Amino acid sequence: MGYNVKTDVFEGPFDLLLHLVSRQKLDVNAISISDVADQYLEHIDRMADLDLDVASEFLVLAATLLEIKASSLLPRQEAYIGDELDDLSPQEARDILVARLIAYKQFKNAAGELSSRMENENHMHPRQAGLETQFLGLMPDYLEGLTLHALSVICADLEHKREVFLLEAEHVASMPISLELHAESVRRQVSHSKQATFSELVGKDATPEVIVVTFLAILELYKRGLIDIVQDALFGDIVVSHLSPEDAAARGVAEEDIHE
Amino acid sequence: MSENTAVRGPLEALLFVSDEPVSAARLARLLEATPGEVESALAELAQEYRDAERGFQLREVAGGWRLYTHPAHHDLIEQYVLSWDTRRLSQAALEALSVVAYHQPVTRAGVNAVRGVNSEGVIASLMEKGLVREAGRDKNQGNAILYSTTRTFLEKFGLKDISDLPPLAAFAPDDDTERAIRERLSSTEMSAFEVDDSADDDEIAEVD
Amino acid sequence: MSENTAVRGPLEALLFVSDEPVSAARLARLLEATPGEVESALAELAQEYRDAERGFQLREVAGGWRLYTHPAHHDLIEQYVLSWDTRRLSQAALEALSVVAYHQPVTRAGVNAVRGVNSEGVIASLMEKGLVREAGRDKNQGNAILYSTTRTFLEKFGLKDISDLPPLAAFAPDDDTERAIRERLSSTEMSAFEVDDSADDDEIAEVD
Repeated sequence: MGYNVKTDVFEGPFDLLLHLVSRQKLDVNAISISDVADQYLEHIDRMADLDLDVASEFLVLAATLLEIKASSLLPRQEAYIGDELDDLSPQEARDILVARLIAYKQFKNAAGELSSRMENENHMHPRQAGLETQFLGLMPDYLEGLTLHALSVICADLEHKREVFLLEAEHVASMPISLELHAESVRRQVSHSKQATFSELVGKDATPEVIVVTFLAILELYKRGLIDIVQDALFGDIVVSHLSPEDAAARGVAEEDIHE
Repeated sequence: MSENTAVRGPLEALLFVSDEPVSAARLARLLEATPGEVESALAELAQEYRDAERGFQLREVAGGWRLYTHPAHHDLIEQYVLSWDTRRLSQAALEALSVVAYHQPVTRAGVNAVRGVNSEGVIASLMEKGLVREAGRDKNQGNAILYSTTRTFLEKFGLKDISDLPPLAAFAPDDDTERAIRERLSSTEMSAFEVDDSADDDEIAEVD
Repeated sequence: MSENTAVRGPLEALLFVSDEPVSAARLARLLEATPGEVESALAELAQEYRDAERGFQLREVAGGWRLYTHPAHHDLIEQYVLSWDTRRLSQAALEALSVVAYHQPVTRAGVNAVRGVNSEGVIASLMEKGLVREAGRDKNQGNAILYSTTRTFLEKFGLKDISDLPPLAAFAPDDDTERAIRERLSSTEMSAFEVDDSADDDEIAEVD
């Protein structure tokens, strides 16, 4: 793919470091690490408007570089190296950094290969013309068990170029699509409005199927710790409310059950 | 082989991705050849497939040329189609149906654009099931056919009319998407979906 | 022509109506032939299309066989079909995807470690695109979610299966690049010889 990125956009600290490291020729007697560390800091400086999360990832590496630089200027001194390279001598930190940078470069190369593969693949168009009229009648009844809300979820996802991707996910494979989709539709409605009653969720004139599938969806979401339910009176309307992950944790739902 | 060899490959490729009959004139324009050359290459190709007893054939039907499976394999294909994964099929059909429902009237290109894949076969099957119907032509898009949902669709889902569909924004996967969908649905520049309303009214009677 | 001729027609007809790769085993069941016979007929068919310079080709992709147009006609087809699937992956997405592809199943932390950057958003977007999926939990790492590539991934990248990925070793940085990395990060006393420019060009082309 023949485009060049003009601005200094780097995919991460390794990407930037790799760029700096391979950009310049080595001069005889150059103090490499020192130069690289300085240039790295300069770049971070220019990335002033980066958000904090991203910047912090670059800063961890900057700290490491500075330690290595310092130790190269002041030999024999045991220096403290922050974060994940904690408790390592500058020499060890350097070795690890070199190894990680080489590994990163390897995957960057692999990514390049994947990219050109995808490009090649885009030049071949698979047969997908669809069935001839004579075979159309063989198509199954795909409306079976489908609710209107499920249809809305499908369209909303397509709008956002999300592929509704349920078939290959092993953990939902045993579940009929309509329930999974319906659970998702209830989750979204509740997360949108923060709270909804059962009767609001099923709507007017709901068929028994819709009532049952909505009820099952609510139980499922409750089990997954995504909603909370309250029913004040016997046969009263069930109030379903949105539960943030923090709320869920506070309620004691085990971390691994969330989003499963 | 004949002087048609040079056109043959490109011609086959075009027919291969076509899901409707294509006229020789249109093929000729695409290939920058004369309709005569294309006609003769098409006839030769059809003959070639027959001679080699291929599993498919090239036929001239109303309006143009299209590749079809050979009728000899009808039963086999029927058996094959019945063995298809219903859920995968349903997924494709439901996607197309949901796009038609929310964006109607919409051209096939519009449905393709939202789904990211060719939707011809799926739309045909939705029509076959009486859920989707043709609803006029889009003059701004080379008279492409517009599709809408039918009364059967409304009945199946207990809707009074299309405005009764739940607002899409309430089903957005996250807040950003919700905003995006709102903007897109309220925007007037949805060229792919834009049409005059006249198609809407005269239709219901026609189909059901 | 060979003893495969009898299977050839039906095989072509089945491939012709398929809109996903079909395994030889499945084709064999439908044709009441052995998978071996079908495999050999498929390979022969693919060769036949190549030899005759057909506009389409038969390829083995994602665990099955599927008909595709020949890449030589890409521009023509793009001009003909509304090109709807032009979504390209970002550099970040490609990096994360290659880590998942080569290390699968792998946790998010595993991807982060290679890239040196938080990959949560990128992985989420790869999942939305259907290229990556959850594939269980790593009990040794606090039940962290494990990620794998999907069948869609194989299809989009034209791979038969995961073992069809080029070996990772082939992508090890060349000696010059590796030397440059070592030396630039070393302290003063390190070697004093010059690194030639080739490593340079390698990088600059990609990054700048």
